[in-house]
Amino acid sequence: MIEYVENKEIIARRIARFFASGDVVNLGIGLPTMVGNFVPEGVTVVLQSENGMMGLGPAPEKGKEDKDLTNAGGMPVTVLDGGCFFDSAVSFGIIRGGHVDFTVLGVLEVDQEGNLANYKIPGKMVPGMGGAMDLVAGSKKVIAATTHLEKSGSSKLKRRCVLPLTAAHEVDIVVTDVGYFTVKDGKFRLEEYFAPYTPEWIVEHTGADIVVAPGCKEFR
Amino acid sequence: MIEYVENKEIIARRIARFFASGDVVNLGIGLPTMVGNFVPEGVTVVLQSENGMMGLGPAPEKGKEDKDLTNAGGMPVTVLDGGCFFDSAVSFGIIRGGHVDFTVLGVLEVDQEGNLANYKIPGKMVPGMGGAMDLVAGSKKVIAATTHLEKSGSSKLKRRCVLPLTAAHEVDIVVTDVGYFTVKDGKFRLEEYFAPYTPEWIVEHTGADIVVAPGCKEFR
Amino acid sequence: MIVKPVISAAEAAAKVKAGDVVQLGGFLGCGSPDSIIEALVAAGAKDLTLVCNDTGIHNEAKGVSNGPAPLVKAKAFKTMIVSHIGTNPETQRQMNAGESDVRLVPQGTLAERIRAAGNGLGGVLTPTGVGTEVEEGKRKLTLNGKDYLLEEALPGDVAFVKAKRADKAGNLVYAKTARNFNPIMATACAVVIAEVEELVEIGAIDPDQVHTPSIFVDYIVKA
Amino acid sequence: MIVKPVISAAEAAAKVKAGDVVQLGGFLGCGSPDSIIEALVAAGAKDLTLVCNDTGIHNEAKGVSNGPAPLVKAKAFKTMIVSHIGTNPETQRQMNAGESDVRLVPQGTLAERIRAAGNGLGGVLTPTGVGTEVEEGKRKLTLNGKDYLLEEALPGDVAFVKAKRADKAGNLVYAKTARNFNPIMATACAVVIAEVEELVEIGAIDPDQVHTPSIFVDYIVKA
Repeated sequence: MIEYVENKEIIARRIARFFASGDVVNLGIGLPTMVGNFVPEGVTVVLQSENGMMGLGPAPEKGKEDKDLTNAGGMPVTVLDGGCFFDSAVSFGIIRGGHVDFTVLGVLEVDQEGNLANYKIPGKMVPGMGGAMDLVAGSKKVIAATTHLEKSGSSKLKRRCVLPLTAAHEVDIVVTDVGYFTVKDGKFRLEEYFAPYTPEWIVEHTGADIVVAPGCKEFR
Repeated sequence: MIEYVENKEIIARRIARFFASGDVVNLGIGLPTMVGNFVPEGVTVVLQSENGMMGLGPAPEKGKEDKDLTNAGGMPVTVLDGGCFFDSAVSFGIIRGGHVDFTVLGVLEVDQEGNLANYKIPGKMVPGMGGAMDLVAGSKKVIAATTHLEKSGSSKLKRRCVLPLTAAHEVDIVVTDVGYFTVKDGKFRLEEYFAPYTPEWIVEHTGADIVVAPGCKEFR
Repeated sequence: MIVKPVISAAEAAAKVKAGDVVQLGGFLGCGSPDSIIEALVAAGAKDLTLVCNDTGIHNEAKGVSNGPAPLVKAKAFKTMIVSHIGTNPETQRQMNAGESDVRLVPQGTLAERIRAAGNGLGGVLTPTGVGTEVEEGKRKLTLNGKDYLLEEALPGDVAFVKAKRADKAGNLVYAKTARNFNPIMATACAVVIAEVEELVEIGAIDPDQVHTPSIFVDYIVKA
Repeated sequence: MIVKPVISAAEAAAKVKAGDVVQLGGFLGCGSPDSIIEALVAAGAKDLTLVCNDTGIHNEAKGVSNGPAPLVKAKAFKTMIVSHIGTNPETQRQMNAGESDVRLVPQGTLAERIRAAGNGLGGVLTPTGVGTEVEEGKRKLTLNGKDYLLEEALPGDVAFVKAKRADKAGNLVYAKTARNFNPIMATACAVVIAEVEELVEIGAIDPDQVHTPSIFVDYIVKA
């Protein structure tokens, strides 16, 4: 009997392993931002922030904040040597033009068709899409990052999103705290599982059509 | 008996008088470029060059040419204090976006509907439109600058252009070496005449519908 | 070069008429023309349409109210055309209560619509929003087998932008991520007013390093 | 930051395959990647499609042949998509003789089509060319009573651009009017090669003053 315990760190750790040196990556607010902390040594990615910068560095020391230098969440950041700044049209030109290799976003719902919903719960919460629709439509690879189960125990991975979509058929990869999935032929495909969860447990706890990839293995 | 003698300087001199301080002006290659020499003292116009600059200055002294600083004709120029450089998309954003007050262009034919032809004589000469189509479509006021008569003695002002158009219905003002005309209600309207020519002579030597404006006077 | 008038924030605010479409630079308060926003609140601006990335951060507990948030609080906007309101619960309240009309636009589409207005384009074809609610009421075109939405130009009456530095002719240079929507809004509005931190002599800015050419700027406000 | 490979002009020329769409920065020779153009001539490049503002200045009497003119002379192009050929009689000759296919595009439309390709837009709506031969074969749309042509994105296989300065990561800064089409072409092609006059260390370029972000640049050629 495996008990589900939320674990955001494993999600961030696994996602960070997709990147190769030179990849341009946009990390969404919240859980996706954590991914930056787990990029393996020797791998140099370039972080893009849609408010208008390339070469996003770590948060500044307290007292060293620059009012003119924030990330897309409005939080103080720094810029690495070789980074640069640009306006919003250029920023989304970079995004929409396919120059971002990976975008990592949070999820309200994601479904087996690669549809993503993460900007609106009608009548309840309407933060707006911000840059998410462009990021999902434009990036080469879209990674949805989410805990596997709701507090209620129901699966965040759905047969069909019921919330308004952020984009249709654009999600390539879903990483939860139980495993890493690709979206293929209208199904989730389990590529790796994270101990203590097993493929059997994952299939049972996913509210969508799911197959276990032939080479599916444990992630270490 | 008035004899027609080509006089490009009077065209440039008259056109320069349309400008007020602060106007942004684009001058085409050739005759229009001469206009820059006649801007009245006390009037400060900003010259835009569609290859990517604002604040075009005079040609450099011999030996002071900069290979990275040319006008839209590829000739060495200088930049005035307060000028700036930009790329071709920005340059034509400025032009198409209506931020240029006056564009002054040369003419193969111009007609009483405000149509302009100046980029192509099929089968004979096809230089291409360069920036002319955008300049004519986008500038607030379009001034066509031309000698009044061809070498053959026929009028450059036509009832209807027969050459391929650079733009339809965009010309506001035509200045020739005999007078200054507006284009209104499908007719040329003589606003000023240049001695020794008289309104009668001009009407007689214009191959298009033309009226003499009520307040028409001699330009001095 | 022509020297541009330097006016007060209050004079800048007075350029706005009821019903105007006002484009406000800034991204969650970074690069917002704060002095002018304050003056607009003081002037009791009403019935405006806001075009901005967001409606600022409004957090009463923390005492934070940045970007357009003070104007939202003062109910200056009848309509808000923005990409994100998640950091301003007052905007959400006004929207849910039917007190204001909030129109959400994807951020990149917002940028292109503003740029199109400033650049004399009728609109652009973007893949963003295909298959979502953003499609509603829009023309969809297929080019080379790919679907695009036709997004129309979004011009404004007055742009308030914030720059680090201006020369007296109005050439602007922005700082870091405070650039964001400012340069594109400066192209898209009938009247453009730049709030700047530093005002330098004409000739003091390298002409290769100007972000907004002076011809776009009508007035300068010294922050 | 990742350091970009510095290659020779000959190696840059070798990145082009027969049939490629090649975008060449420069405006009547100002801001052209001349070393690479020379290497392309030496490599005997053939059957290319050229995208450029013009085909350079070619004047045998004066011994001038700049921009793409040496490549035109060498008959490297099957197709030329340009705004102006008036300064190159050899282009006119090839066109009239049916030896090459010259497609004239208004300069601002050319800029927007290239930008659209680099920015993930399907195309733009421009008023330029309405009522002229440029309309032929294009969709015309009416928005708010004004006619526009739908001009489609124009991507390329290889862009050769010329910058004043690069850092080793590939951030580019252009000089004066040598900027022209270079920054937009750098966004629009699968492979982007920058010929630069100066190569500096990463960190030596002010991040507010980068004209082309490094991510667009694949290779650097030191002129």
